[in-house]
Amino acid sequence: MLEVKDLKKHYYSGLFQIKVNKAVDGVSFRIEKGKTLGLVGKSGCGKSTLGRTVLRLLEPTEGSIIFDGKDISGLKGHSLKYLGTRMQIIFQNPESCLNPKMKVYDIIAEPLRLHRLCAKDKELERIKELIEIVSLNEELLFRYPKELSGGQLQRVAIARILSMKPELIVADEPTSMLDPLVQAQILSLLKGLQIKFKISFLFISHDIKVVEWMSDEIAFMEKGKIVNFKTVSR
Amino acid sequence: MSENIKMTEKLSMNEKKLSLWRFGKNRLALFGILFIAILCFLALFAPYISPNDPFVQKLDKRLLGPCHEFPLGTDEFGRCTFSRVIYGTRISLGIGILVVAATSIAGTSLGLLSGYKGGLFDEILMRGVDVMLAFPNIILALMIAGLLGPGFLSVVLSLSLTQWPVYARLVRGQVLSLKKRDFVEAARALRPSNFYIMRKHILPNCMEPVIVLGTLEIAHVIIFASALSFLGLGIQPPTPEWGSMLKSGIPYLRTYPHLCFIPGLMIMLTVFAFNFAADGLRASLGQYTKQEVLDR
Amino acid sequence: MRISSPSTQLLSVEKLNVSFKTPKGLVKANENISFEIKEGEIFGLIGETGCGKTTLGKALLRLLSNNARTEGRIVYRGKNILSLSEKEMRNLRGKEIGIMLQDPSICFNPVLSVGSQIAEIYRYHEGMKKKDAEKKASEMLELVGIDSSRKSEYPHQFSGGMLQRVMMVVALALKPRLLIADEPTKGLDPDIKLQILEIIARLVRKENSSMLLITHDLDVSTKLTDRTAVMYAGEIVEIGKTATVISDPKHPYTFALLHSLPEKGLMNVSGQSPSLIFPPSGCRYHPRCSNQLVDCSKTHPTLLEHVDDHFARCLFSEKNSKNVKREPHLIPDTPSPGCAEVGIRHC
Amino acid sequence: ISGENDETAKGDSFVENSQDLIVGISSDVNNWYLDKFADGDARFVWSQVYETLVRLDSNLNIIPGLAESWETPDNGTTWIFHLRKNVTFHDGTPFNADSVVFSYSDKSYVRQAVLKPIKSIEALDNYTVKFVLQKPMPLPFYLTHVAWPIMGPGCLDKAGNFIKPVGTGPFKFESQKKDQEIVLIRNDAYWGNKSLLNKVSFKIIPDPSTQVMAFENGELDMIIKVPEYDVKRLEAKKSIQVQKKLSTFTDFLQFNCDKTPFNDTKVRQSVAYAIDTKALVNDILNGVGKPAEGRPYSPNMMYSEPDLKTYSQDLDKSKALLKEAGWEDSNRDGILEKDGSPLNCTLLVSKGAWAARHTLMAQVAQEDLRKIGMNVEIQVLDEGAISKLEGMGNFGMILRTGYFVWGPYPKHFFIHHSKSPYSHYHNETYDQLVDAADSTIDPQKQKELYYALQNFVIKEVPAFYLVHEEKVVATGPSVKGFVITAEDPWLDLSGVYLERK
Amino acid sequence: MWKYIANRLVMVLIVIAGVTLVSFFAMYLAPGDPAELIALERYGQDLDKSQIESVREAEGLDAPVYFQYFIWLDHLLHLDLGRSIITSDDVLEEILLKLPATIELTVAGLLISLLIALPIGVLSAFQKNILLDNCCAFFSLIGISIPNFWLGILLIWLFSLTLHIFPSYGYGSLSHLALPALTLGISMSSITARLTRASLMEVMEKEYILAARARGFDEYTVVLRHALKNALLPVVTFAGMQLGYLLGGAVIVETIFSWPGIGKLLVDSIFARDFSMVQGCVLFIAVLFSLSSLAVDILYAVLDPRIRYDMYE
Ligand SMILES: Nc1ncnc2c1ncn2[C@@H]1O[C@H](COP(=O)(O)OP(=O)(O)OP(=O)(O)O)[C@@H](O)[C@H]1O
Ligand SMILES: Nc1ncnc2c1ncn2[C@@H]1O[C@H](COP(=O)(O)OP(=O)(O)OP(=O)(O)O)[C@@H](O)[C@H]1O
Ligand SMILES: [Mg+2]
Ligand SMILES: [Mg+2]
Repeated sequence: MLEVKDLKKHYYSGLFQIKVNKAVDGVSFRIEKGKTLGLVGKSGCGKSTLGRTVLRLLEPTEGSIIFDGKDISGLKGHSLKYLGTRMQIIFQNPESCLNPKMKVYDIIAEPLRLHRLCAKDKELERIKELIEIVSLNEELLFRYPKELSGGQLQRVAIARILSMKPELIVADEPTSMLDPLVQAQILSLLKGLQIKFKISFLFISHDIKVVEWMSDEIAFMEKGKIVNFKTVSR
Repeated sequence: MSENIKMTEKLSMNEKKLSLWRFGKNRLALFGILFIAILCFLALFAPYISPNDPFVQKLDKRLLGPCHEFPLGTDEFGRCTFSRVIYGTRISLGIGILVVAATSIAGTSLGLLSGYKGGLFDEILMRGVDVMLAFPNIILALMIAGLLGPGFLSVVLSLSLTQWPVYARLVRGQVLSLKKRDFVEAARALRPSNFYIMRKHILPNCMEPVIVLGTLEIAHVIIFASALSFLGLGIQPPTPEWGSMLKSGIPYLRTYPHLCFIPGLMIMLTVFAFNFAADGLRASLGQYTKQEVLDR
Repeated sequence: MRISSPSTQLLSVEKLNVSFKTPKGLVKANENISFEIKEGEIFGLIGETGCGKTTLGKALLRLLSNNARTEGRIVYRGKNILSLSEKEMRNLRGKEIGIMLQDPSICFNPVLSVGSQIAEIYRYHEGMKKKDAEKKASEMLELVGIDSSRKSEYPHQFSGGMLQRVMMVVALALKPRLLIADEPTKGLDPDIKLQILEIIARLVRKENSSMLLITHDLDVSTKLTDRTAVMYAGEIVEIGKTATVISDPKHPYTFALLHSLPEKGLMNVSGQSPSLIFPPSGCRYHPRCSNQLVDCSKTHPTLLEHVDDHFARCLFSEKNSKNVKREPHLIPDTPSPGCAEVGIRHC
Repeated sequence: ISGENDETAKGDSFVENSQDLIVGISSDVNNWYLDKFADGDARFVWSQVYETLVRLDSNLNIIPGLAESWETPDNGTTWIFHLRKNVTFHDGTPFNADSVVFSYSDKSYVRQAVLKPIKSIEALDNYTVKFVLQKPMPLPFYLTHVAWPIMGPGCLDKAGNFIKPVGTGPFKFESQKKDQEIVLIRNDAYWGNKSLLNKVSFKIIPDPSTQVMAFENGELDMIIKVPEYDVKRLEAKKSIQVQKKLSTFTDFLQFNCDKTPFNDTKVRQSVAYAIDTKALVNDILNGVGKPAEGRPYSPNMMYSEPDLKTYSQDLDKSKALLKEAGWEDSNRDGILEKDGSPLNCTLLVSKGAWAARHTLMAQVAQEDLRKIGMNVEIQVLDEGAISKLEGMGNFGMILRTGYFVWGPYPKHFFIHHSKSPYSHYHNETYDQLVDAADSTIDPQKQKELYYALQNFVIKEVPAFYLVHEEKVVATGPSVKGFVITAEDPWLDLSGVYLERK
Repeated sequence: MWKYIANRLVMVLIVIAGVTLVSFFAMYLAPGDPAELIALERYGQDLDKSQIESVREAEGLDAPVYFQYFIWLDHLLHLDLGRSIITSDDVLEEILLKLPATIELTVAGLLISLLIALPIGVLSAFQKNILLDNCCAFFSLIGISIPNFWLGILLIWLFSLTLHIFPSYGYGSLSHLALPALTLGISMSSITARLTRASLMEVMEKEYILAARARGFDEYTVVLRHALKNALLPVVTFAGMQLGYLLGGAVIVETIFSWPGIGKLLVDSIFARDFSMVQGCVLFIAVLFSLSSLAVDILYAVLDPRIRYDMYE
């Protein structure tokens, strides 16, 4: 499904753009369809950067990203657009990952409208369907994100992504800001979705126990490089 | 039980309503809004409200005190001060709104682009902003108005040319911090056009400070414009403008101080109202420190 | 459980109510909180975000913001903290009760060097000379494993973990009888986390002080504390010896909390944290509870002793366990007309 | 106490009083040398330091100055001046014929701008100077002007650079703080009646109303230009003395006759009918001044025709004239149009304090002209800025006062002469009339020509004359012995002394 | 910190370069041909074309605009701001002549504003007396809203015309300074007071103030040692901006009170259409302002350890 070869991402900074921060420095791995690769490492070792580069939200400095048999590392402009529906990301901080000026309904409907995934008159139906999947209450649809709790927000974020039927989801510490009870809810939701929709996950966390529970294989990262792989036996 | 329902209602009060509620609790802000409304009314219906033609001179009725015919007396040409003050709202509000509209649109778009695009464009624009802001306060406007020659257009132009950087800088700062927020990243993951992200996700989130700033700026612009007129570089007599009315009242300061006091008072109250309104807006849009909101 | 003999009791909180006035309504952050801490004891307080743990910790030292309203009694060594004068309070703070606030990165004055902020305490409270105080500060820093040469640096030059340690030094500088540690390990990498906790525990035990450890990390609580209270929606829902609370939780929330960890099977509990402005009727936990009874949504359960020294606030356990002593914890927490006699404090 | 010039009588009583007079003026002296024109209030200061060959008394009669007498052997082409003896400059050097030659050398402004017809100046002996002109001219009148006085060669250093003002006047230059203050002290070696004052300080306060405030607060002893509005109030105060006198200046609206709409005589005439100069004086100027009604110069000057047919406001006539000229209100907006373009024009007004009344007068004129359908835009500018716009021909009207006026001699007509740099009117008949009038010295002939000129201006209206200026000087309670003169940029402080309480 | 200062210095240089650019090209906003303007001044009213052309050539006005700019810049670097078109005085000399008066006025204004603002700001932030606090807030809002030209006239009316305490115009003594400095000071103090108040209130809400209290310090120590320095930091930065406010305000105040400073020179030159003088004044003021904000930034860096150390490393 996804294969990453020798991926590098360097940040340049300073007045003359000469300081280099090798956030991701030559990383290779693969993820099969419907499987989860866990990614653990210390804070600042480059996990988030890797996740975003894989999605092409950041320009890779070097290396290739092969998604569904196609190298997407060099794609530009319009041809990138189709990736939009197929690969998605969930963020760590539920409070900042939703536009505070949009109502929940519009947040979920946004991808549908942007990619014309659904006829205008079927929109409401589809959204109801989606929030049912993530077990949210319908009455929340017309609230603003500020009026929702962390767990609910994360569910909204998931519902929004599900509307595109993605094949790969990068989950960047999706539960680290949540309480244990809510974390449990979200993790089981994600697991359920994976089984139901055959979604591949790149699951990032620094909590090894969570990653162990979620993943089929775990990659350990240190200073921009993957130092070890471990298969989880069940 | 009924109390419980009321409280639940309050809970379900969404952010917008809460803002309104906070605004409503701020009496000074309400006063501000009310006064602005009155000014707008005066400006719109000046011909119907004012008892006399603000231009017509009655040389035999110069420098009168308040009387039946002239509620606030007459000026050195026997023109009705009251009518002139009322017509003055048109000019002041007009300049304020025009300049703020122009600068906020231009400044916001530039700041938005600059903050979002980054790179060389951003660098150049921000240096440009720095340069504009390196001219203190009203000095650049003074120079431009002086070069263009006096008049309504040149006041509007000179203030517009000098006030836009304030917005550009504010908006750019907002955009830079918004850009780091995950929801923008999330929107980017949908791969829409940059324009879409700016319009849909970034712009709405930086509107609140822009609105507050715009309200404050109206106050500033009104002061600046009347200062220009006061110096003789802005609106020229006989057009009734508060700043120039104030100036032409100076020779009569000893004997008819109200010729200076009334237009000055109008400027102050107007600016006052806009400042209050901005304060109220800022508080109700939650841009205060926690404590200040709780204090209210 | 019997009320402990006065000699061993350091602090007791009786029917503490804290509420915040906000534009959205009254936030009832602490309701009817009653517990006690004995001398030399490490007492844990766990609960989810926003349930009122920090509020409780600050209330003990009267450090809440102006919009807070505190009622009840907090008895520290025979004195009711809530009725002390500001001056007496100052003598208590730092010297008798130390506190480590939740986020160390914002708890230091950014324009004063770390060393001077430690030395200041000695100079102020013990009247030390500047030199001595600074020497003492260096010693203390070394004690928590920070090179004393860094004492002239400023807070922003320290990492989060180091600041936690400095916080600790500051809180323990005057050897308080009681240390309130509010989430001393939040946001730290796992290995540093343990390190810090070990240092704290060591220092506390050395001085034979007591500690109130606020956390939402069950692991930490299990490892360190003698007794634990579990808070939910501003109330204590379970309180007892840590070992018994962990091994045999009497409240479904505690149970769910324990089993929500991945290694314990990631038990899925529906619903979300309740609002503190409009808490659910009856048992606060009932909307999320898997074994709720008809009464749960109507009757507000009291905190009752189920086993020795193990109290819980749950109708279900009440019904199911045989040897519940129908004897409420400390003082019955039926709504009382007011707390006038125990000193109401309006800030 | 009487104002007699009995010096011994006053000698003692003056000892207690510091004889330091403080006078308010509105602009600084920017140059002290003859290569530039002294403008604005600078001339009040010049008139204390420098003196002219010929002088005027307070009623504009010619009297001897530094020249004791003069003659013209050939009816105006050659002029011989006999100089006063025993006069010394402030630096101690004697005043003689050479200094006259020096003062009117061809480097001087006056030679370059006004006295172009001078062929030569020569010293016949130490105290006699001969001026030879290209054509007959009444030269003594010209030499009364304060702005081209006699300067000592000591003004210059050896390299020919100006160092300090050296004149023969009753006061010597002491110090100057730019835009703040000029201090003069008494010239003890003065040839005439020595001043009773020790020191005169001129404080520069540009804003006339500020001047009045300062005067009333006692910060000034004397203000030379009292704003018309304040005259009545000051007059009512017992302690303050206000003196008024019709001066030689007349305010006028000068038209740009090179451009529409004012290239049409009918339009100019209609302006003349539209403006009510009587109301101007009586209402706006509080009765200070005299309505000119188109009369080109003040009646106290030479050859003023008593029976001149002047204008008075007549809006119907005015409108009719405009209609004749083709201006009509076709779109009913109150402003007339011709060939699709509206009747707009600019009116330049000087910001300077020289004539603060102008901004007021301009607004009244504007309102009057609006009544006949002319849209006037007022631009208040500095003198320099006005002359620039004027040079570019970029204006409709200018409100100005007193150009080319010195003494009672009506040189003023030259302003509309084609050769004048300020002229925006070109008419051969007029030019010939002016030339003829200026090159005759026969009083009878002069009179005829000047009468003709006055009638011409009334008929053709190259400019519309509004108000004859009345000069108003106010002196504070301690100032005694001051007598106002009719000539404007001239301040006569002889006989003035202070009596402070 | 050195890096920070170097960084700021580079920025200021860039800004000053920009300022010269703006000052130079602003002149093109004026209607009319500059050569013609100069020629008019030089040769009087009746010009012919050849005179204009000769001026154009002599003044280098026939060269391309950017070339002219560089020549002008070269003159600038040699501290040559040119000569006034009207009086042909040396522009820089004229400005330096007026500088002391402006500095006197602005410094007095600044002092007055701080004298009024700091106590009000501190008082209203600490006094829990709602009425007093509201009064302070209200008056500082009035202060912000009052146009300084009106304030100046009110002061003249009150102190000069009615009470006869201070003179209404002029320069020289302390009593002359009183009204202009008051006008400038009062109108600025309100902003400073507001800022001080807001800043103190914000600081007093900070967790480290709570932490200091938790250490058992008395309120005096908490406020003086922990709050005040932090709270005054933004006030210091603001002092830089204040200078701009002062300079801008000085233009108007100097005009009202006939104060012989740069501001009045600027206004007078604008009316006289003395473009080179206007250009010089504006440029001078802007550069002065930039340099003083640089100084304030450096001061800030010295005061605030977050910048003093490593922030820009
Ligand atoms: N936009 C950026 N510009 C420059 N450097 C960056 C940027 N984003 C991240 N970095 C740097 O790249 C490195 C890796 O950061 P990254 O966010 O990927 O770490 P992480 O493993 O996700 O950490 P955490 O667990 O704290 O989220 C860090 O050193 C960080 O400082
Ligand atoms: N000053 C305050 N004003 C208003 N509400 C407050 C204030 N402080 C706390 N609260 C509210 O009181 C409740 C309890 O907050 P508290 O900080 O005690 O929670 P906590 O258990 O410490 O949470 P966390 O684990 O996130 O630290 C929260 O809902 C919070 O929003
Ligand atoms: Mg990360
Ligand atoms: Mg907390």
